[in-house]
Amino acid sequence: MEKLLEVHDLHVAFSTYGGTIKAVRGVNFYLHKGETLAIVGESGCGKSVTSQAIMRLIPEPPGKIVRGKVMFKGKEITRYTEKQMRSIRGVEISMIFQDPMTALNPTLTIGTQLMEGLQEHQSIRGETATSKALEMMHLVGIPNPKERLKQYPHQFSGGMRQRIVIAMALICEPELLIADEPTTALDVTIQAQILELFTTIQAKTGISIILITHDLGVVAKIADRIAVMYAGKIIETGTKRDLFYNQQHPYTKGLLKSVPRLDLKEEQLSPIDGTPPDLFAPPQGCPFTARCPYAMEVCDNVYPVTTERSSSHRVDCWLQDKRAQQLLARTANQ
Amino acid sequence: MKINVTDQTGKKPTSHTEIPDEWFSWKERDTKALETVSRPSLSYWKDAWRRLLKNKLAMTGLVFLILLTIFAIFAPILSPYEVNKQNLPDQYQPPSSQHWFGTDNGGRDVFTRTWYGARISLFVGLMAALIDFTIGIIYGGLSGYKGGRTDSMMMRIIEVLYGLPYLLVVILLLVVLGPSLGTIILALTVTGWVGMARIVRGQVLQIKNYEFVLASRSFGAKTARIIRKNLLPNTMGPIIVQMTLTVPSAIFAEAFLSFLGLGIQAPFASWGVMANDSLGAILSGHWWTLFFPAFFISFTMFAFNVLGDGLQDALDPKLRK
Amino acid sequence: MKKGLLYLMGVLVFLVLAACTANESTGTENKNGEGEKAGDEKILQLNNGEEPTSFDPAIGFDNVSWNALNNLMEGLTRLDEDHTPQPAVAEEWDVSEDGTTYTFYLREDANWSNGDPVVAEDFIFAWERLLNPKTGSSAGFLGYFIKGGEAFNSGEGSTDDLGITAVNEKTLEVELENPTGFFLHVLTNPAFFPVNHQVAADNSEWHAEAESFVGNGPFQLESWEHDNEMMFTKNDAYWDADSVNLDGVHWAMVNDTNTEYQMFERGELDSAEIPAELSDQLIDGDNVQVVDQGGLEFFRFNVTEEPFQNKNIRKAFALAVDQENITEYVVKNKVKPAYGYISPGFTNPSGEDFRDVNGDLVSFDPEEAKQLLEKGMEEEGYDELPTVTLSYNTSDLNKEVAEAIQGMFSENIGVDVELENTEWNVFLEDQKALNHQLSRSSFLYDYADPVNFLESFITGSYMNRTGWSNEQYDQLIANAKSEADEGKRWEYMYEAEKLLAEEVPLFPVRYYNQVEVLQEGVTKILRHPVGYLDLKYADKQ
Amino acid sequence: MLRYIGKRLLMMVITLWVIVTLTFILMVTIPGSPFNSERGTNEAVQANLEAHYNLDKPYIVQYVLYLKSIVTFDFGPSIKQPSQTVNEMLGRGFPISFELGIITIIVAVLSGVTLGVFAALKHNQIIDYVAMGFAVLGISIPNFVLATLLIQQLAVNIEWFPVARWLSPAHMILPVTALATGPMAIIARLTRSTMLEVLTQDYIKMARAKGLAPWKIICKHALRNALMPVVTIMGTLLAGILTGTFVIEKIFAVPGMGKYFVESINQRDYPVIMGTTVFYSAFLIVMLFLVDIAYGILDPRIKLHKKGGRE
Amino acid sequence: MAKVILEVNRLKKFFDVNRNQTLQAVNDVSFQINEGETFGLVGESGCGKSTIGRTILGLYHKTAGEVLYDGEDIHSLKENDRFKLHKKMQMIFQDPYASLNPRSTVQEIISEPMEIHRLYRHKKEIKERVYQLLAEVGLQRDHANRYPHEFSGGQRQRIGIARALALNPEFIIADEPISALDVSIQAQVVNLLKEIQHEKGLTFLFIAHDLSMVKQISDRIGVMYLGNLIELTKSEQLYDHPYHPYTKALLSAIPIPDPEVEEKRERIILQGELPSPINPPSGCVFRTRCPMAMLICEQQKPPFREIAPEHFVACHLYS
Repeated sequence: MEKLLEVHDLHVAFSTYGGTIKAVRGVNFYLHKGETLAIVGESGCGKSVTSQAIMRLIPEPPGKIVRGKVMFKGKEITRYTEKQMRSIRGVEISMIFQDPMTALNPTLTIGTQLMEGLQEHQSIRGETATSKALEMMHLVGIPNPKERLKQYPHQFSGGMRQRIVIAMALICEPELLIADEPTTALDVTIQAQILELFTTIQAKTGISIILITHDLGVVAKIADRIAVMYAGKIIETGTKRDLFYNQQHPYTKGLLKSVPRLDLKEEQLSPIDGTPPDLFAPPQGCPFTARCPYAMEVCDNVYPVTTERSSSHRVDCWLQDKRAQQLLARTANQ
Repeated sequence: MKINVTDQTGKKPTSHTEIPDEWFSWKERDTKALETVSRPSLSYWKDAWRRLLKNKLAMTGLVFLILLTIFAIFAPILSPYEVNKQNLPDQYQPPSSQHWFGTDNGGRDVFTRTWYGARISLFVGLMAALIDFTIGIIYGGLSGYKGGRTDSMMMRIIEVLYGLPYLLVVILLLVVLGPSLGTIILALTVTGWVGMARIVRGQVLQIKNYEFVLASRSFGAKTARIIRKNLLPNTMGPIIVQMTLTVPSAIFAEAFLSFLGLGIQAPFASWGVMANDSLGAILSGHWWTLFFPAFFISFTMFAFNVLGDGLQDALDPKLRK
Repeated sequence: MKKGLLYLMGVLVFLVLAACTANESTGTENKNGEGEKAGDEKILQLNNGEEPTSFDPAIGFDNVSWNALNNLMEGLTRLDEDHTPQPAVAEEWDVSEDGTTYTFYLREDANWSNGDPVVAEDFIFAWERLLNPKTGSSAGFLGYFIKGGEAFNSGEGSTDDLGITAVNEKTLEVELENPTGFFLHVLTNPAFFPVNHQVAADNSEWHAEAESFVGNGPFQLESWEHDNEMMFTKNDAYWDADSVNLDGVHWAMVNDTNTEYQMFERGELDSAEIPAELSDQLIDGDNVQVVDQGGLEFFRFNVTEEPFQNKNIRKAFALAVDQENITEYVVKNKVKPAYGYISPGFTNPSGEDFRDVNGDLVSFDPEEAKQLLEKGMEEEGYDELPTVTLSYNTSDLNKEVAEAIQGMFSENIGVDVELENTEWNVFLEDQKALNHQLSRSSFLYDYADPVNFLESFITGSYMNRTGWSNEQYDQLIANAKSEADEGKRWEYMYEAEKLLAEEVPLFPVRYYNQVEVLQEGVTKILRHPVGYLDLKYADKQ
Repeated sequence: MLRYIGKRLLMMVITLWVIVTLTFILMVTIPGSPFNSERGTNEAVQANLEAHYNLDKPYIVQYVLYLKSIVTFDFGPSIKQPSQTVNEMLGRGFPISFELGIITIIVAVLSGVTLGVFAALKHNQIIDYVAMGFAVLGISIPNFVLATLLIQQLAVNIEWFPVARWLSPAHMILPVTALATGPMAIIARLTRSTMLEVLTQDYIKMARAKGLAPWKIICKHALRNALMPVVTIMGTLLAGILTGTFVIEKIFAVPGMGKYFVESINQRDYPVIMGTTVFYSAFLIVMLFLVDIAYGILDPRIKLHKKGGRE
Repeated sequence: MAKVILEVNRLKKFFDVNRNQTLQAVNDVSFQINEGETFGLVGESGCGKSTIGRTILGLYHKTAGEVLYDGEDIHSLKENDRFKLHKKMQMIFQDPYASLNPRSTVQEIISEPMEIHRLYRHKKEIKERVYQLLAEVGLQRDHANRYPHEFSGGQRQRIGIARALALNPEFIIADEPISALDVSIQAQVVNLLKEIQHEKGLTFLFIAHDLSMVKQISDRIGVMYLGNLIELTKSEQLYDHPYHPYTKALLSAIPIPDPEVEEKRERIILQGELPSPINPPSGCVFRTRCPMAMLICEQQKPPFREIAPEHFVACHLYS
C-alpha cells in the first residue's frame, strides 16, 4: 500500500517563561492512503502539536520544529517554503479543530468562510463556488443550505458548526484530513452523528484521516490503526486489533482498563495512579516509569528500544526484552 | 544503584544488548513519587514578579521609576540650591558643572526644580491613581457584585459622566475652587475614576460566576468574605495595570491644565508647569528649561507605560497554566 | 529589546535638542520680501490676536476692536506722529472762553463709505447711544465730560439735557461739565466715532458683518470671516485718501505669541510682538519699534487688612521691590521701571514732563525697607508679621513678576509671602470686595491726562480697591478736575501723586511699552502712548 | 431595533438634561459676572444689561429659560460679542472643529491600526519595538510641546508647511499631526494587543489551515475582529480629541469652537457656555451612540437589544 | 426501604433572559434520594442537571416546587438554619481550574469552610485537619502550601473533594466532577469518591453527562432532557431495559472501546439538535427528535409514571 504520509523523528519544542517545553520528542508514524489513523493520548501528550507540526501551523515563536521530517506523497514538506506549504494546506491536507465554537470567524458569514478556500486555491467564484458550497453543505447534512449560507456562526448550534467546519475542510477535496478531537466538545448524541458523518464521507471520497482523540470508544469505532502517545512520544502503535486485543505497553493496558464499559457489568475500574510527567523536564528514561506497575531499574534510565512485534505493531517498552520476560516469569512463579 | 548514562536526550540505544543484565530488576515503587508536583511553588505574585523580571523593557521602566522616586526624595535635600530662590541676574545659564540642568528665567537651578517638580507630579499622579482606585473599586465592585437593577442604574450614571464635557467641568471646578493641589487632583479624578470602575465591574462580573466563588457561597460564606477573599485578590491584576496607566495620564492631564494656566500654585512647579512656562525655549534656544521637564514627563509616561504593559503580560492569567 | 529602547531615546533627544538649538542662529534672521503677496499690491499682514468684540463703536471698548476700528472709522480728531490731536472729520473748531463749549466744523468732503456725507447728526446719534444706559456700553464713563452725560448714563436724565447739539448739518456744538483741556484727545477714542444714523436706523446690526458695515476711515472692511480673518482695503472715499499708502491690510487672528512670532519668522506676518524669551536676542535689532505706552503695573495694598493698615509696613514692602531687576530680567523688551505713579510722556503747559517734575518718589532701598518694617511692626506690636498673600490674576507674565517680587520680599525684608493666582473674573470680584491683602493691578490710560490715573484712588472710586481713603487727596483730585487754569491744575496733580507716594496704598513696578518687530520695508505703523494703532500712514516696500 | 433606538434616545435626552442641569449649577456657582470690567460700569447700565440677559431673574426662571433655549436650539446672542448669536458662533466653529476632529480620527485610526498590525505581526521583533516605541513616544509628549516643536521644525526651519491658520490642506497637516499622535498611539497599542490575541484564535489557525494568503488572513479574518475593541474606545478618543482641539486650535490659530469653551467661562458668557456645553455633549452622546451602532454592525453577534441568559 | 434524605418535588427553576423570554432550565422535576445511596443525574449539556444541583444547595432561588432535606424545605429555612445546613450538604464542582481560588494556597482553600463555620478554635487544629484531609484524598502534607495552578487536573479535583469533606457533610452533590479530566484520571477520582462514600456512609448526587461513568458509581439514575426528568430507575435496570426512546438513543450513542462489540452494535442515531430551553416544544419535549413520535406527543406532556417496579418513565409509548 502506498504511504501517503510519513513522519520521521519529529521534535517540537515551545519556549515559555518557565522554560522550554519539549512537547513532541521524536515521533515516527506513517499513514496509508484511504486509511484512518487514530492518535490517542491524554491532554498534554503532544498529539495536537504533532498534527499542527505536520501542517506547519505551530506558531513560531514560541514554538519550533526542532528536527525531523514529514514526507507527504514522497515529498519532504518540512523543507517547503511557507508559500509552497500554502498550496498544500486546504488543498491536499485539511484540518479540523477541537472546538467548533471558536474555529469559525464570528464576523463572517458561513458562505464566505466556506468558499474562501475555493477562491484561494482554485479561483472559483460566484455561482460555481456557491453551488460547490451547497453541495458540501448537503454532504455534511446541513438542512436549508441556501439560507444558511448567509448566516453567521453564532446562529448555528455546536453540532452544526462542526459540520460546517468539516465542509470547509473538505471543499477543496483534500487527500488527507487531520481531525483534532472533532467530537470532544459535543454531546454524545451529536458525537454519534458526526462520527457517522466521517464514515460516510470516507466511504464516498476515500479520504485518509488522522484522528486525534482521547476517547478509546471513538477509536474503536472508526480507526484502522492506532498510535498511542505519552509524554511526547508514540509508545505503541498498531492496528486496531493489535491495540485493543494484544496491547503490550503497560500504559496502553492501563488506559483500556481505566475506561468504564457500558456493555460489561460490575467491573471495578482500575485507574493508572499518578500523573503524567511535566514536559519542562521530561525523564530521561521511559516517561511512564513512575506510574508503571512493571517498572524496572532500566526504565528509569534509558528510553526503551522499539520492538517490532509485527509489520504493523510496534512498542517502546523494556518489557519486550527477553531478560524482562524472564524476570516476569520468575515473579509469576514466586 | 547508580547507573552511568551518557545519553541525556532520551535517544534510544540501538540494541538491547547495550543494556547490562542487572538493570532488569524490579524497581521499588515509590507511591509518594506518584503525586509529586515538579513545578516550583510560587504564589501568583511571586510568579508574576518572576515574569516581570524577565521583561527587560518593563524592568527598565521600573528601575527608572525607582531612581526617579529616590531622586525626587533626596536630590532636593542634597542640592545646594533652594528650589524657589530667585537670582534674576543669573537667569538662563546653560547647563554647567554648577547648574547641571542650567537655570531658568528666574535664575533658579533647573536641576533642583526638576526634582521638586517630580515630587509634585508624582504626588498628583499617585493621588489621582489612589482616588480613582478607591472610588473605582467601591463603585465598580458594588455595581458588578450586586448586578441586575442596581448595576444598570449605576452604569447609567457612568454613561452620563461619559457624556460630560470634561474640560468644562474641570475649568469650572478650578475657577470655583481656585487652583490648589487639592483642586487639581479633584479635577483629575472627578471623571477619572469611571474607567477604573468599569474595569473593576467587568472583572467582578466575570469572576463572581466562577465556580470558586460559587464554592465559597456553598459553604455559606457571607458577601463581605466573598468580596475580600475571592473577588478582590482576583481582580487585582487588571486593576494594578490600570493604575500604572492612571499615574502617567494624571501627570499628563496636570500638564494640560497648566497649559490652561490652571496648574499648581506658584512658585512651586510641577513638570507640566515647568514645560509650559518654557515653551518659548523652542524659539529662544534656552533648550534646557524645556528639555528637562519635558524629558521627565515623557520618560515617566514611557516608564509607566512599559511597566504597565509588562505587568499586563506578567499578571495575565491567560499566559499561565 | 535594548535596541528599541535606545532608538526611542535617540529620537526623543534628537527632536528636542534639534528644535531648541537650531534656532539660536535663526532668531534674528529675516526673510526678505516673502510676506508680500499678489504682485505689487501693498497688503500689510497683521495679527489681531482674536476676534474683535464689536465694531459698534459704543460696544467695542477694547484693544482687539480698536486696532481695526481706528482704521475703519474716524472721529472728530486724530492723533499725529507726535501724539497730539489733529483735525480729522472736524476741519476746525472753536473753544469758548471758559473752556466748556466746543464747536466743531465738519469737513465738507467727509463722507461715509456708502457715499452719505458725515453729518453732525451722526455724532449726536452715536454719542447718545454711547451714554444711553440701555446700550450697555462700558465706555460710558468717557462721556461724562459732556454736560448731562453722567446723569443720562445713570438713568436719571434724558437726551434733552445732554450738551450736544447740531448747529447745522456740518456743525456740532458740545458743552462740557468742566473745562477739560484734554477733551480733543478724549475725542480720539473710538467710543466717540460717529455712526451713520440712517444706516443704523435701517439695520441696528449694521456693524456685525462686512457687507453691512459702513465706515468713514482710511480703510474699508472688505471681508470679515469671524474668528478667522479680516481684510481691509483702502477707502477711496476717505477725505485724505492720498495720504494712505497701503492698498489693504490683512488681519489674522492668532492668539498665541509663540505662533505669532513663528508666523512672522516665516514671513506670514509683517509685524509681531517679541516674546519675552526672545527679547535679549531681538530687542536691539534695526526693525524693532519700541513705543512707550501710558500705563502702570502696580500692586495694591489692602489697607483694611493686617498688616497693611500700617503705613510703614506698606512702605517697607514697596521699597523692597527692585523694579529694575523686574524690568530687566522678567518683563524685558526695554520696559522701564516705575519709580513714580504717572508714566512719562505727559507734558504740562510749560512743556515739562510730569515725571521729570515730580522725580523718583519710590525707589528700591532694602536698608530703609528693613528699618521701616521694624518700625511698623513695633507700632503695631507685632512679634511676627501676619501671613501675607500676594494675589494675581492668571497669566504667565503675572506669575513671573509675582515670583520675582516674592523672592525680593524674602531676600530684602525677610518676609515670606504666599502667592495666589485666580482667574481674572474671580480676581476682580475679590479685589473689589477687598478680599486680597496685596494684589497685582495694572492701569492703561483712556485719555492723555494724569488725572485719568490719579482719580482712581479717591474715596469711593470703583477703581480704588484698596480701602484707602484720604480727604486731602479727594480734595486735590476734585480741584484737578474742575480747575480751569492748567498750571494750577497740574500743581494739584503733582501734589496728589506725592501724597500717594507718602501714603503708599499701592506701589509701582513698571511702565508699559509697545514693542514689535517689523519685516524690512514696513514703516510708519503708528502707535501712541495713549491712543490706538494707526495704519493711515503705514507703508510697505 | 426601533425599540432599542427609542430607549437609547430617551437615555440620551436624560443624559443631556443631567449635563445641562449640572452645568447650570456650576455656572451660577462661579463668582464673577460677564459685565465685570477693570473700569466698572454705571449701576444703571449694569442693571439694564442684566435685565436684558435675564440675569436679574431668579435662578429657577433662568434655568427654565435655558431649558427652553435648548429645546428650541436658540441660545440667543453672546453677551461678550452681542452682535453675534451663539448659534452663529457654533455654526461657524463647529464645522471646522469637526473637520479637524474627523481628519484627526481618520489619520489616527489608519496610522494607529497599521502600526499596531505591523507590530503584532512582527511580535517581539525589531519592528514591534520600534512601532511600540513610537507609539509610547506619541503618548508621552504633551501635545502643546509637540505642536510648538512641529511648527518650529517643519514650518519655520525647513518651511515645508505653513505655520498656522486653517486655509488649505497644507495648513491641516501640522495640527492634525499634533492632535493625532496621542490617539494614534493609543489605537496602535490597542490594535497590537487585540491583534496578538486574535491571532491565537482557532479561526485564524483554521484560515491558515485552509491555505489562505497571509494578507487575506489578516485583512479578512484578523483585522475585523481586532478592530472591535478599537471601535469601543472610539467614543472616549473622540471626546479626548474634541477636548484636545482647544490647545491645538489655539496654537495653530484654527477658528474652531474649542476656544469658546475656555473663553466663554473666563468671560462668564453664559449663553455661550450653555450653547457649547449642550452642543458638545449632544455631539458626544450621538457619537457614542453611533459607535455602538457601528459595533453592532461590525459584530453580527450583537443584536442591539440585550440577549443571553445565565446558567 | 431506606430513609429518604432528599426529596425534590415538582421543582421549577426559570431564568429571565429578558423582559419577554424565560429560560426553562428545570421544569417540574421530582425525585428522591435515599440515605447512603448514589443518585446519578445524566443528560446532555443544557438539560438543567447542574441547575438542579445548585438549586438544591440553595445557590439559586427556586421558581416553584420544593426541596426537602430531612423533611425540611431548604428554601424556606431561616438564614441561621440554612447556614447550619451548609455543613451537611457540600458540593464538588465541575471545572478543577475554575473551582479553586487561584490566589489561595491549598491550605487556605481547604480550610475556608472550616473558617466560615468556625469549626476549630486554633489555627493548629485546622492545619492538622487539612493534612488529614489531604491524606484522605491521596495528596501529601507538603502540598498544603502550594497554589492550585501547580497541580494537575486530577490533583486539583482531589483538592476540591478534600474541601467538600472538610465539614464532614452527610450529602454531597458532585456536579460533573470528572468531565474535565483525562480518561486515566477520571477513574482515579471515581474510585476515590466510591471509597470515601464507603468509608463515611455519604449520600451522593452525582451529576454527569457520561453515562458509562455514572453507571460505575450510581445506585439509581435519572435521565434528563431539556429541563425534564424523563426516566428514573435503578442503575442496571436502566442499562438493561431502557424504556424512553431518548435513553435508548443515548445509550446507543456511547461508543464502546472494543472494536468487535462496536462493529456488531446497532445504533440509534438521533436526528437534529437540542431545541432551545427558551422556547421548548409543546407536549413531550423530546418529540422533535423522537424516532417514534406520535400525534399525542405534540399535544400532551407525558406524565412521569412508574411503569415497572421503581422504574419511572415519562413517555406516551407506555400509556
